[in-house]
Amino acid sequence: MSVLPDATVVLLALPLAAAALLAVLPSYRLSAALNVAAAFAAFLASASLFVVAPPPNAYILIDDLNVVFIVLNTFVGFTASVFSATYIAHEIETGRLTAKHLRFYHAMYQFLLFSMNLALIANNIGLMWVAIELATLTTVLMVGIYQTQAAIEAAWKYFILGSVGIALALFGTILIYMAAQPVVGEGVQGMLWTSLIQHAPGFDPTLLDLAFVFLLLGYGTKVGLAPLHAWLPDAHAEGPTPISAVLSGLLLNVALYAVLRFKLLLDANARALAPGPLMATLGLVSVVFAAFMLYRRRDVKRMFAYSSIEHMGVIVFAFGIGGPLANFAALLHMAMHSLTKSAIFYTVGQIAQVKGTQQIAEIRGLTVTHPLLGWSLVFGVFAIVGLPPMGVFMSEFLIVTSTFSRAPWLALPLAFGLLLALGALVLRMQAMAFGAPAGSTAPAKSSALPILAHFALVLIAGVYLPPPLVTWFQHVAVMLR
Amino acid sequence: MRGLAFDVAHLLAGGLVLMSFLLLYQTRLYALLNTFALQAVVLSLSVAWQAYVQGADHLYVTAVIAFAFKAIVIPIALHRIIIELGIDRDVENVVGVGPTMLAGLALVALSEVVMLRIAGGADVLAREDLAFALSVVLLGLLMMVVRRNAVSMVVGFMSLENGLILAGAGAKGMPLVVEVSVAFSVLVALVVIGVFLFRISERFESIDAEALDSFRERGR
Amino acid sequence: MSAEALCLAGDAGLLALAVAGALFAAKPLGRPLVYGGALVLSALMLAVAAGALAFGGGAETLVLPLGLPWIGARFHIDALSAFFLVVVNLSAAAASLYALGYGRTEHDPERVLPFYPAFLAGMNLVLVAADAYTFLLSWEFMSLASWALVMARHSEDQNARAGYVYLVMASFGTFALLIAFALVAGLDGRFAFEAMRAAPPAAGVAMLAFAAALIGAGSKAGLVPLHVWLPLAHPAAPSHVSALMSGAMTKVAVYAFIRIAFDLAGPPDWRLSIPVLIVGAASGLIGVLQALMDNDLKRVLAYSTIENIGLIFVALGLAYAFHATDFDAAAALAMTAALLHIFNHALFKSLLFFGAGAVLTATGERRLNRLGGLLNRMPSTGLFMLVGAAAISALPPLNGFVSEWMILQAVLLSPAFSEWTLKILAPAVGAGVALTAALAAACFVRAFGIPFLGRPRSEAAERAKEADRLSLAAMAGLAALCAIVGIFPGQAIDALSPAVDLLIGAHVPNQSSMPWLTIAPVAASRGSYNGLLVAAFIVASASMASTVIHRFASGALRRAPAWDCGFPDPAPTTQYTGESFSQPVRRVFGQLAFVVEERIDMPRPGETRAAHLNLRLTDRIWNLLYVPLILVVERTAVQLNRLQFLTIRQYMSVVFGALVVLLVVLASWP
Amino acid sequence: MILDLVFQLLQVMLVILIAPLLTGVVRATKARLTRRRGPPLLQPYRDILRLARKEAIVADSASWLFHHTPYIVFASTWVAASLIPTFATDLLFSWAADLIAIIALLGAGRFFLSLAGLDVGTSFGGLGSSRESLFGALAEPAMIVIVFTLALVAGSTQLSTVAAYMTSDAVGLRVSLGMALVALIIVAIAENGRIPVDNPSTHLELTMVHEAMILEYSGRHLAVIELAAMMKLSLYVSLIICVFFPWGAAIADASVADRVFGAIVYVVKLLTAGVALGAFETSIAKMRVFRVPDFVGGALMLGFLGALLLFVSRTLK
Repeated sequence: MSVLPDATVVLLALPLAAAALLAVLPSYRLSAALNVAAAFAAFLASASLFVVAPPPNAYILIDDLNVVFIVLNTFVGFTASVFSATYIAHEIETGRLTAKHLRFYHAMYQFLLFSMNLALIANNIGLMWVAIELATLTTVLMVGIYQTQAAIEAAWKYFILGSVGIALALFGTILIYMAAQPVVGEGVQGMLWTSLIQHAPGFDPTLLDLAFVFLLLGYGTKVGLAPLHAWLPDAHAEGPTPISAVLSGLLLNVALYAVLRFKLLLDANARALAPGPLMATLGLVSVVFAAFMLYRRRDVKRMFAYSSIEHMGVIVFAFGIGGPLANFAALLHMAMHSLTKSAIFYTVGQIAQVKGTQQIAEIRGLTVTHPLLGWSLVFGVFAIVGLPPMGVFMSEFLIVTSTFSRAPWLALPLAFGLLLALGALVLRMQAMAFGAPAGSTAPAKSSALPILAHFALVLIAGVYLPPPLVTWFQHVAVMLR
Repeated sequence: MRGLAFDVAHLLAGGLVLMSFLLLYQTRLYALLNTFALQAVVLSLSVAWQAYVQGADHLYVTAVIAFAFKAIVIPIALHRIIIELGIDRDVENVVGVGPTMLAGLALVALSEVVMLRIAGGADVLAREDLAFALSVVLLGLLMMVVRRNAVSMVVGFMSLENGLILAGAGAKGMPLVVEVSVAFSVLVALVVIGVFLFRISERFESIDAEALDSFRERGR
Repeated sequence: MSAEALCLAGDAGLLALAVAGALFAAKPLGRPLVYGGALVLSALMLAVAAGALAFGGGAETLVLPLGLPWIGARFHIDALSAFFLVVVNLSAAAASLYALGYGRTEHDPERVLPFYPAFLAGMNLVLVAADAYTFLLSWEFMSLASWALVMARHSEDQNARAGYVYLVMASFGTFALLIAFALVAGLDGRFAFEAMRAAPPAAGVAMLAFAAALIGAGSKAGLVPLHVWLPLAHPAAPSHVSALMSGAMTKVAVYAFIRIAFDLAGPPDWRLSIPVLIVGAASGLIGVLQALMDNDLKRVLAYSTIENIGLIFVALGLAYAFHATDFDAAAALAMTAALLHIFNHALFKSLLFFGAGAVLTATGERRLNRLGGLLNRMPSTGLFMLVGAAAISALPPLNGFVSEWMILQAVLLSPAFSEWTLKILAPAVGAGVALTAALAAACFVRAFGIPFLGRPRSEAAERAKEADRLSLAAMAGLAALCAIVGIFPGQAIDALSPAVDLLIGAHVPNQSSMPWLTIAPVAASRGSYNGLLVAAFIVASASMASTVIHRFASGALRRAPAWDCGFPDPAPTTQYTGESFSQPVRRVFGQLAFVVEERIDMPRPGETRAAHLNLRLTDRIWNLLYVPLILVVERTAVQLNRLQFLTIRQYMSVVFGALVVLLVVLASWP
Repeated sequence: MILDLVFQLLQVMLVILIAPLLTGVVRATKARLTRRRGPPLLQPYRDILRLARKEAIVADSASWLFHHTPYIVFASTWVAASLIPTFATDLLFSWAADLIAIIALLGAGRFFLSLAGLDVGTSFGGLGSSRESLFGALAEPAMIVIVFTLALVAGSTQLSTVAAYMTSDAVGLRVSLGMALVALIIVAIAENGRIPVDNPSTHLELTMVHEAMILEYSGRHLAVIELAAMMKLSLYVSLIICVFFPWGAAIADASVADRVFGAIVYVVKLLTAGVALGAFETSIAKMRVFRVPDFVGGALMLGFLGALLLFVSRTLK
C-alpha cells in the first residue's frame, strides 16, 4: 500500500465527500466551483489508472475494459461540470432554479458521478447493480428538478420504467449467481467478475441464456435500446441540459458496460447461445426506429435524445457483430459519441437559453445571430451523423466495412438507417442554423470552452489516433472477442 | 428431512404463485391490498424457511423486513392513499379478468418450460423455486400491464419484487440478499410517495393525460 | 522531394488558407489573400502534377501515421491521379484568378472564403489518396466544403433546399463507395490500394463492387437518375465555385469510378460495360434535353454538365468493354477519348460558368428571358462565351470536336465485339451520342444567342457593364486553351498516354510524329483529323473572301432599323425567348426528359387582353423515383411517431411483450 | 509535289466556281418543267456579283457577330466542300478529308448562321434559327449514322478511302448501302432547304427556315451567304457522287490525263444531278414544318437500320 491513496478510493470517496459538502454549502457560485474542482480531481485520479492499476480484490476490479469507460466517464463528467457552472448561473438569473435547488443539484451531481464510478469499478455484480440503481434514482430526481408538469411526467416515466428495468436486471443477476453457484461454490465468490469469468465455461448454459435475456432487457432499458427506450427522450428533453449531456454521454455507457460484461460471460461459455445475434438485432432495430423517429421531432433536445438511441443502437450492433475490428470500432464509436453528443447538448443548451425555447420551429438563422453557436451546431451535427473528418466517421467506416465482411446483408439496413438519420438531422440543422434569423439575438453567456475542447478531440480522433490509445483499444477488442 | 424441506419450500413457493393469481383475480382495491398482505406473509414464511433450510441467518432479516414492510406498512399506507384520493371503487382492467387469468396461466407454463430446459446443474430445490419465482415476476408484470389503477400497479410492482426476493432467497448462500431487499423496499417506498405526492388519483396515465395533450402536440 | 510530398504540402497550404479565410474574412485583405494564395498554390500543384504525368510520379507510396491506425494515411500519385490533378488544379487556378476579381461582389465573404480553399484541398486529397479510408475521408470532406459553399447564399430558400438535397445525395454516394471498397477490401480489411490490387476480389464480389462504384461515383458525377441534386446545387453556389463543381468535382467523381472499375475491382467482365453504356447515353440525352429547355443560364450549364458526363461514361463503357474483350488498341482509343473529353469539359465548362457569373454580376439576372443584347455591352465576355459555346458544341477547330470525334471513332470500332449485345448496343449508343452532340449545338445557340444577341429584354440587361479585368483574364486564358488543344490535339493525346497505359496496358500510337500535326488514333486509313489544317483553311479562306470583296466589290456599310419583312416591332418582347426557341425541340423530344404542360390562354374574339402561354416542366425522374421514396419515409415516420405518445402503462406492456417474446424464443431454442 | 499542289488548288477553286452553275441548272430545269423560260444558266453568278457590289445595310441592333458570320459560314462551307474528293481521291490533303470532320464543319456553319438569325432581335430571325436548330439536330445524327454504314463497308471514315473502296469491285450491291443512299438524299434535301422541306424561292413567313435566318442580310453579306448555300448544295451532291457513283474519278497515283478526265466526268455527273433535283422538286409539294421531323427522323431510322444490319452481319477488317 503506497503512501498515496489508491486511485479507486479517490474515485469513490472524493465525489461522495464532495456531495456531502455541497449538500450544505449555501453559495451556488462556490459550490459550482467546488463541483468543477472535485470532478477535475476525479478525472486526474482516473487518468492515473492508466499508469498504475490496483490489483482486483473482492470489491474493485480495474482492467483494460473498464478503464476506458472510467476515464471517459470522469472526463465528460468534468467538462459537463464546467458547462453546468455557467449554465446554472443563467438559470438562476431567469429564476427557473433557486439557490435551494442548486444545493440539491450539485450534491446530486457528485453523487451521480460517485455511483457511476462505483458501477464501473465494482467487481461484484450485485454491487454494480446497486450502483446503477442509485445512478438511476439520482438522475430521476435531477430530471424532475424543474418541477414543471412536463418535467415531473418525464421523471415519473423514467422512474417507473427504470424500476422495472432494475427489477429485471436483478433477476438476471440472481440467475447468474445460481448458474455460478454450483461451479464456484456458495458465497460472494459467485458474484465476482474475476471468478465468474474464470469459471464461466463450466456454467449451466441454459441458465446463462435465461439470465442474459433478463440482463439485456434490464440494463438495455438503461442503454435506451428500442423498444425499451421510452423514458430516454423525455428525460433528456425535460431535465437540465448538463444532465441531458451526462445521461447521453455517460449513464448509457455505464449500462452498456454492464451488458458487455455479461456478454463476456456468455462468450466464455461455449454451449450458451451466442449473444451476438440478439444484440445485433436489438441494435439494428434501434438504429432504424430512431432514424424514423427523428423526422417528426419538434423539440431540439428530444431530437438529439433520439439520435443517442440511434447511436447506442449502432454500438450495440457493432458489439453484436463482434470480431476485433467491429469491437474496436464500437469502443471508438462509444467514446466519440459521448464526446460529440455531450458537446452537442452543451451547444443546444446555450441555444435554448439565448433563444428561450427548445422548439426547432422557433430557432432560425443561428449562424447569423450567434456564429459560434450556429457553427458549433453545424459541426456537431456533422460530427454525429458521421461525416469526416470527425471521429464518428472512422468508427462508422469500420463498423460498416467489418459488417460487410461478416454479415453483408445486415450492412445494408444499417447503412440505410444511418443515411435516414443523417437526412433528418441535417434537415433540422439547416433550418436552425441558416435562413433568415428569428428570435432573440442576445449574446450567449455560457462558456464555449467545453464545446470547443470536445470538438477538438473529436476532430483529431477522426484524423489521428495516438498509437497507445489504439493498442489499448485493440487489447480490449481482442478481450471482447 | 431433505424431502420435507423440499416439499415445504415447494408448497410455500407454490402458494406465492397462487397468491399472484388471486391478485390478478381481485377486482376491488381493498381486497387487492389484503391479498397482497397475505402474499407478503407467505413470502416471509418461505424466506424464513429457506433461512432455516440453508442455515443462513441473514435471510431471517430479509423475512422480517418483508413481513414488516410489505405485510403491514405498505398496505396501510395504500389504504390511506385510497381514502385520501377517494378512489374506493372497482379496478378497471384493460382486459377482462378471464383473459388475464388465461394469460397468467400461459406465463406460468412458459416459465416452467424455460426452467425445465435447465440441466440438473443447479439443485432441484433451487430450480423449482426459480420456476415459481419467474412465474411470480411475470405475473407481477402482467398485473402492472393490465391494471389501470395506480394503486394496483404499485401492488403489481411489489408482487414482482416478491418474486425477486423469493429467487434471491432460493439462491443458496447468495450474498447481499438483505441489502437488495432493503434497496427494493426503498424503491417501493419512493413509488408510493410518488403516487401520494403527485396525486396520481386514477391511473399512471393521468400524469400525462388530457392536461398535457396540447403541450404535447406542440412539444415533440 | 517526391510529388506526393509536394502535393500534400500544397494541400496543407490550402487548409492553412482556409483558416486564414475564417480569420480575415471580414478584413479587406481577406479576399486577395485567400484567392491569391489559392491561385499560387494550385499553379504550383499544377506544375507538380504535369511533371508527374510527363516523367512518371513517385515510385513508392507515401505513408503518414494518420487515418486508420494500422494502415496509416497512404498517398500515391500515378499517371492517372496526375492527370486528374492537372485537370483539377488547372480549373482551380483559373477559378482563383477569376475570383480575385469576381469575389469583390460577394455578399458575405465569411461564408465563402474559409470553404473555398478547403474545397480545393479536398479535391486534391481525393486524387492523391491511396487507401480507402483516406480516400473516403477526403471525398466526403470535399462534399462538405462544397455544401458549405452552396449554402453561402443561405437566405434564399431554394438554396437551402439545394444544399440539403446535395448533402443527402452526397452521403448516399459515399455509402455506396464505402460498400464498394468494403467489398473489394474483403474479409481481412485490405484498405490499402496496393493490397486491393495484390488480391483482387472474386468475380461475383467484383461485380457488386463495380455496381456500387458506378452508383457512388455516378451520384457525384450526376449520372441519370442520380443527377437530381446537380442542377439544384451547382447554380446555387457562387459562380467560380459552380465552375469548380461542374468542371472539376464531377471529374473527381469520374476518377473514383475509373480507379475502382479499371484499377482495383479485378479483371474486367464485358457484361458490366452494358449498364455503363446505357446510363451514359441516357444521361447525355436527358441532360442535353433538359439543358435545352431550362430557362436559367447557370442551370442550363449544370444540365449540360450532366450531358458531358454522360458522353464521358459512354467512352469509359466502350473502353471497359474493349478492354474486357482484349481489344486493347480500341480500348486505348476510347479511354484516351474519355480522358481528353474530361480535360476539355473542365476547360470550357469553367469558361462558360465564368461568363455566366460575369453576366450575373453585371445584370443580377440568371433568367434568359430577362437578358439580351449583351454582346454589345459586354463584348469581351461575349467573345469568350462564344468560344466556350462553340467548343462545347463540338465545332471544329476547337477542342470539343476532337474528343467527340474520337468517341465516335471508338464507336466505329465496335463491330470488333464478339458479343451480340455489344454489337447491337454500340451503334445505338453511337447514334445517341451523335444526337446528343447535335442537340448540344442547338442548346448553346440558345444559351448564347438569347442573352447575348438581339435586343435587351430588361432594364438590367440594358445597363449591363463589362466584367473586370481579372475575370476577363481568366476567361481569356481558358478560351485560348480551348483553341490550342483543338488545333494541336496530337500533343494533348500523347500527354495522356501514360495514364491510358496504366489502365489499359496499351496506348494509341504516338501522334506528334504524324505529318502536318494530323491525328490518326488508329491508323491514317481509318480516319484522321487535322485541327491545324482546318483552322488554317478556315481563317485563310474567310479572310481571303472578305479582303477580296472589300477590295474589288463594295466595303460600304449603312446602319438602319431592322427590316423584319417590312413591319418591324420595336418592343423587345417580340423577340424569340428561350421557351419559344426550344418549342420545336420540346414538341419533338420534350416528353423524354420532362412532363411538359403547356397551357394556352387565348382571349376570345373581341376581348382586349393579351394571350398567355403557361409552360410547366417537371422532371420525370424526380416524380417517378424520388417523390415515392420521400412519401414512404414520411408515412413511416408518421406511423411510428405514434409511439412517442403512448402512456406509461403501454410502454410497460411493450417491455413486457419484449420479455415474453425473448422467453418464448429461448424456450423454443433447439 | 508542285503538281499535287496545283491540283489541290484546282479542286478548291472548282467547288466554288461550279456551285452557282449547279443552282442555275436546277432553277432552269424547274422553269422549263413549269413551261417558263426562266433565267439563263449563269444568272446565279450575276446575282452574286450584283449583290457583292451593293452597300451592305445592317440593322441598328446587330452586333459584330452579324458582320462576321457570313464569312465564317462561307469559309467553313468552302473548306468542307474542298475536302470532298470530286475528280481525284489522292490529292495532297485528301487524308484530311474525314467525313465526320466535314459534317462538323457544316454544323459550325449552321451554328453561326442560327446565331446571326437571333442577332438582330426580330421575330423572324428567331423563328428561322429555332427551326433550323431542330432540323440540324435531326440531320446531323442521321449523317453520322450514314457515316457508320460507310465506315463499316469501306473500313474508314476517310472519304478518299471510301471512294477508292467503292470503285473497287470488292463492294457488291448492298441493302444497307441502298438505305444509306436514300437517307443521305433525304438529309441533303433537308440540309439545303429544298422542297419538300423548305422552299428557297419563297418568303412565306410561316414556312421559311433558311430564308428567315438570313432575312436581315443584304449586299455583300447576302452574296457571301448565297454563295455558301450554293456550295453546300454542290457539296452534298458531290458527296453523294463520290460515295455512291465514284466511277471515273481518278484513283491513287493517277496520271494528269486521268485527272482531267475525272474532272470532266465529275462536272457531267454534277449537272445531271442538278437536272434530277429540279425534276424532283417540281414533282412534289412542300410539307408542313412539323412533318419535317418525321421526314428527317425517317432518314435517321433508315441510316441506323442500315448500320445495324452491317454491324451484326460483319466485323470490320
